[in-house]
Amino acid sequence: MQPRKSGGFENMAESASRPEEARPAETRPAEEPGAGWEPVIVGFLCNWCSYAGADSAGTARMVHPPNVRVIRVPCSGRVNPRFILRAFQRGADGVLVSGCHPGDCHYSTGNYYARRRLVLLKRYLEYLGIDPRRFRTHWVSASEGQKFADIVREMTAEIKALGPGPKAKLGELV
Amino acid sequence: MTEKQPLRYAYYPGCSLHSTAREYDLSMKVVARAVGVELVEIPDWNCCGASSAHMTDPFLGFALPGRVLALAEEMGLDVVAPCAACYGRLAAAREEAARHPDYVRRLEKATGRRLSGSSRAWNVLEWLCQERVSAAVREALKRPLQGLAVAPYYGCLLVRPPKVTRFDDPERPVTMDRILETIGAAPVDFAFKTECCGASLGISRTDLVSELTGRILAAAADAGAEAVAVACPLCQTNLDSRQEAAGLRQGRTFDLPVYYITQLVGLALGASARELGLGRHLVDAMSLLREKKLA
Amino acid sequence: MKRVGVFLCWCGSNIAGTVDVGRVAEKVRLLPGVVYVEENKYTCSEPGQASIMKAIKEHDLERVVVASCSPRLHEPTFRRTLEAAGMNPYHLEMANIREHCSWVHTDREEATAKAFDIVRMAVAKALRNEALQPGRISIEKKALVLGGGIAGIQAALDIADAGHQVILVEREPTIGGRMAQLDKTFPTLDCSSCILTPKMVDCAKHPNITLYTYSELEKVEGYIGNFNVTIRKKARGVDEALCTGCGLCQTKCPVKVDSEFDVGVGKRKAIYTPFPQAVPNKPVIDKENCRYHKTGKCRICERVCEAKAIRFDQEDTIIEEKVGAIVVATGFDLFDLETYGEYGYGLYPDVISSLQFERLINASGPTEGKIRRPSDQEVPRSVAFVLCVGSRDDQKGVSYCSRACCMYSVKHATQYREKVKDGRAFVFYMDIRTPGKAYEEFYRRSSVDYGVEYIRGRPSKIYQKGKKLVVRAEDTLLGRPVEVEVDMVVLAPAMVPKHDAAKMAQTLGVSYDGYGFLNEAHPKLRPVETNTAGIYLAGACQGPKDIPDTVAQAGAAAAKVAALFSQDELTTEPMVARVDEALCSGCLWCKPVCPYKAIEAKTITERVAGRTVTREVASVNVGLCQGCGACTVACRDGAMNLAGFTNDQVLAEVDDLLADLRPACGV
Amino acid sequence: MPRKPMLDIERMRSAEEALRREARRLLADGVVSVFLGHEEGWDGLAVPSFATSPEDAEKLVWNPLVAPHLAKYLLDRLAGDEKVGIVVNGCGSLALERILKDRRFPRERLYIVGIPCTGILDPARVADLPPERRREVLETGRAEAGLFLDRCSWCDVPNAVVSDILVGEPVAEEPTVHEYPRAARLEAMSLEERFEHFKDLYERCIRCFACRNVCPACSCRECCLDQWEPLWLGRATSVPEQQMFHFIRAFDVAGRCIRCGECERVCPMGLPLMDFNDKLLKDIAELFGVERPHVPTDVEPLGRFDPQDPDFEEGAE
Repeated sequence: MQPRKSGGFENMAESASRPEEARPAETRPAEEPGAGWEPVIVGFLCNWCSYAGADSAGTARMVHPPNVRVIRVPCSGRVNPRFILRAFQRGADGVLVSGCHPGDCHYSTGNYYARRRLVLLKRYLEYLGIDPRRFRTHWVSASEGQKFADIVREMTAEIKALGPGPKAKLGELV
Repeated sequence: MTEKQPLRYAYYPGCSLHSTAREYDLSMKVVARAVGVELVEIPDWNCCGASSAHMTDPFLGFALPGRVLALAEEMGLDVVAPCAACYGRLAAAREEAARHPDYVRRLEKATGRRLSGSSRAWNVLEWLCQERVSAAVREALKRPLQGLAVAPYYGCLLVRPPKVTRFDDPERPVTMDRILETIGAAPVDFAFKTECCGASLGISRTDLVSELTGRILAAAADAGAEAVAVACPLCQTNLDSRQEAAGLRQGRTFDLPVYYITQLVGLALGASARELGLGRHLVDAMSLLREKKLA
Repeated sequence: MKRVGVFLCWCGSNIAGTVDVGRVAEKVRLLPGVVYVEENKYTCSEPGQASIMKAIKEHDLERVVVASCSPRLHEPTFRRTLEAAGMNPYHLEMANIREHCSWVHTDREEATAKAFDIVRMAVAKALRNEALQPGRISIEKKALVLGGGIAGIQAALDIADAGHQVILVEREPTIGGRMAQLDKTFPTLDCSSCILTPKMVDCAKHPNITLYTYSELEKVEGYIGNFNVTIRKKARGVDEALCTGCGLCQTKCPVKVDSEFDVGVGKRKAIYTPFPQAVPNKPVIDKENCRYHKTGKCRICERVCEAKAIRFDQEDTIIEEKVGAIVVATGFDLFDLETYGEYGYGLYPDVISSLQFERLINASGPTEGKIRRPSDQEVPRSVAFVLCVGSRDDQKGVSYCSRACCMYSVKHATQYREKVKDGRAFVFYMDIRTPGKAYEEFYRRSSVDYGVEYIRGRPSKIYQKGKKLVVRAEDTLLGRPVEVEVDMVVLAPAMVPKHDAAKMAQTLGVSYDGYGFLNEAHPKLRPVETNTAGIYLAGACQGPKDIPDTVAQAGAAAAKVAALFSQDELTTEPMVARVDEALCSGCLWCKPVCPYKAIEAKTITERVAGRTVTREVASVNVGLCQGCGACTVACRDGAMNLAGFTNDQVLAEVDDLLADLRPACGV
Repeated sequence: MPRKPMLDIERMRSAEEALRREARRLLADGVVSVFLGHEEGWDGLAVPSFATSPEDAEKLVWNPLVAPHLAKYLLDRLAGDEKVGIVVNGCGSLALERILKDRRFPRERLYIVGIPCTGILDPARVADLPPERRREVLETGRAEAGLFLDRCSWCDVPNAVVSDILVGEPVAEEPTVHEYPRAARLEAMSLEERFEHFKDLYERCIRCFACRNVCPACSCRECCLDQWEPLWLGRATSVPEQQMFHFIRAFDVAGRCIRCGECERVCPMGLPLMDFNDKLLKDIAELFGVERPHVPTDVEPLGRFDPQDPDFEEGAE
């Protein structure tokens, strides 16, 4: 496993073509995974239930780990399996897809199609050698802030134990 | 699925057919021979576990019949289990194997035998109703049981639980009625076809058993039956041996011979009373037949 | 690259208390495309919004990112701000750094790092968003009501009274539905037909209502405001314009068959009106049983008809109508009682259903209201009423409670005791549920004043013993088995969806639950709407209901239709799917996954190498599309895209978030 | 169990005769303007042939090596409105059905000649035989099971599922319990072993696109793999991009793959590409109760749902 580079912000800043401003004072030395390494989890949340569920967690101040980065989609049915593999390919350590409970879809049936695709995908990623614990799919309703917070907590802990995601093993893109 | 031909079945007599239900065993073999079916007794078969095993330990309750099924799989044959309790346990084991892969692994570890689900259990009624068997019965029919009014009594285990047996309607079964029609007898529809006969209380609460058997016999007699047909050794023993006690409780006298369905089929196929063990009954099984000129 | 302005909100201390907004601003400034960054104490406040407008002008901003609270809260607010500044409102992206960040994290470093990531994803998305325009669609101010039971009648009358045209379609030869079969209604014991038939007549006479009975919906196309519906008006065999409804044909017809209206306990003729108060009071010829249709001989009805209205060769007619809204009021069916072999329905003639009992006690029913049991026409000296046959039974029936059976069985037991003074009425129940105005009182009265005997327990078996029926159950209050001998048993079947409810739902493009009941858009807040805009629900097609609830819902559906018709035009959401026709291969695998049937094939013509070629591509009806995006995933070559959530945008969010790997706290 | 594949040289010879007769008639009568079949190519291989005159029909062959499916060549004939003739056996008809159900060619522009089939050899495996043995196999038809195409081992469609005319006696169809040994073998490995297995595959792939080009389920006007905006697939042949390549290829045909294995047969690197598809076929069968996932249907398995489908919450997985 390769240790992850830190100070990535620095790299990004260099590409932003304003090098003179691009040196944050607090760059850190490279760290070994496990020592302060924090997983990045990409969360695709449907607008009507799960995104709102994450909002409810916020409104109720249910503290949870800061590792999930949310991408809002209208419906879990909008989540193309390619997006999920893309996230892993680009370095996500985990991916979460969450939508309305079956039967509650804002678009009536979108999550049923999503469920077929995601159940298949979940098995397939495992088949390709990606640890199934890195890809989680859940139903979270707008009122289930607690459930959302619990999922994030659980998933973060689990992935922390697993270490960096598939990119570490697959290598760089170019 | 591989077609099994000629018609061969693994035969699982269970304990009853080697003891109290000898005549069931005899008549079963007579019928099989007459319709050209080969019954191969499963070598080294063991107890099905009914009903004490599954009350004690769910795995044991699965493993005993599971081993029997595994033996049948090794023979590459489906199993005919004439005893309703044996049949129920075998069917349940196959169902459980599908739901609990860990049971299958444990069974394999304990017995060294694999269970894949390729063999299934047939009860006698299903077995007799198959296209090929019932056609053979029709063809070999020598002595239609004309004028014999028989109440088909299914008991509790053959049709229940429906999710496991997947056989006939659990409340209003008709398979035995059809078989009786095939052999020329007159099936009598009555409301107590699947009532409990009380067999499991046969030792502890004989008073209740007499009450329960009495209701069944009364319903059959009131519906015009002259005899009862069964496909379960426990039902037979109960209904046959308790008619006097049941009569006392109901305030009437019963005189209903209780035949195994295979005895009636055998009779219709021309077998002798002796071959069918008709002399082994407690309620005289012969007078009625003689009266009807059937034996 | 587009010029992006980023507005970071402190939300007082709500955000700034946990996130170092200043540091986020510093980093955001370095992102590609970002030309302006500003912090505000409250971006949503008037000065905050004014500041956005000012910055748009001064810095020539082309895209705006507001990093503040959830877009579910203030996206509409800031879209209006952009619009006010002369910018397309869909050039806005929001970064939710409050609900998803400052409110749920405690570590300032971590929260700041995450906030930056959230903003940078929003910037990546904003760089790729496009100007979108909402559409406008016209509204045809005419409603279609499906089903002429009490729900459909009430909805039709209410819409018509609001001044709009209504088409009422009923499958049976008459309107009236289930309520017409009932004798009295609980808890007031009003005569059912006395309160229903006037409404039926009103329907027929209302200048705004067009009635199509003996007709079925064939096809629905289009969308809210603009549905094209096709209705099949089945051949009645009778010219409705000429028929006077004298009824002579029915008297003379030689064929007698079981009456559907009397649920098998009475007879009707082959030419018939289901009941004397039918609306319209014009008979139909039942071709399956009509002697002329079967043998080619008879024609008695034709001979006796003075109006010369009989038309044996009449054919179905197809009617096409354009409507702006649809109210579905197709009602329910009853559970198949033969599923319970142990109850002997269908085997013992004196085991009947509640609806059959309803016909037996109805003064205009086959026994003229005298309770006689079917086997020997004797008056039963004792009757058992069995509740929950099918309801609340996971094993054999349905899991839900059918809501009306307790009350109508209480009513039946009471009515029986009224008519047979020395008779005994037993009710076998699991629970008696009386959640309605004056319901509990009615139930109490049945027991105290009418002596109805209640036994708590679901029967396990019913069997015949001589001329009696024996009901066996466990009395769960006494904890003891009971056997009750009665003369007749009445089973209360579960209310289940119409047998063809699923097909109807598919025709309409509305969703239905696992049972087949049509789904409301929201169980609490949108109980009469469906997920398909412009289609509303009334009555038991949505779930079991009694009459008061049905009428209330029908009124509500009518009010929704009236509110829709109060506008001349509708604006549509612009964040919908669209097709890149050059890319589209026309496979149309997007079509089956669309919940709104918004995708159709369209033929296009193009010039290829000097030749004119026609081919099919997918096309999205923006009036129907709700923007779920399911089609985009079914589309392999990316020809189908979703405005506001394009493939490009989502990929950019992923890519930019993970563009470089760093510890989350490494800002 | 499925019927064992076998060669019936006599049957094939008479089918070949009938095929030529039929093609000649169709071309001579002007029913079709071109007839898609096979002709003998280099070293005895059967290669696609496009007969445009009655004389051309004489070149057509039907022999143990007619492995290539022809349906995808229809895409070259999309322009115009003339009719096209095509010959298919059972599996070939599945490829054709795929193109038809994907609405990539109009049925009414086709004249389909179906040939019942008892098995086709894998040309590569035959090529590896010593010359005498090879001649013997092709002349007598005595071929061991290992020489046949993989798809023959589970074939349950010996007769064309779609055709206008069937030449030769139909072959008895036998129900098959479908098994997926390729996926099962990999499933039995550990996560790491599987990862390494596929990583090795990614590393050896030269991304020539032969697998995509031959696939009857890959028929888009413009493949997403070729698009620049959005850039679904980076152009570098790095391991993560190769993974994306094969993932997109396999998952895009999930529910539509006809299990023909042509991708694998044409792979110049000899990669076990059906390892990708076998799993999806298996899971679609298992998860959604699709008994014959390789047979094209009017609505593909991922284009429909059942409210009772397996769920990922509450213990389905």
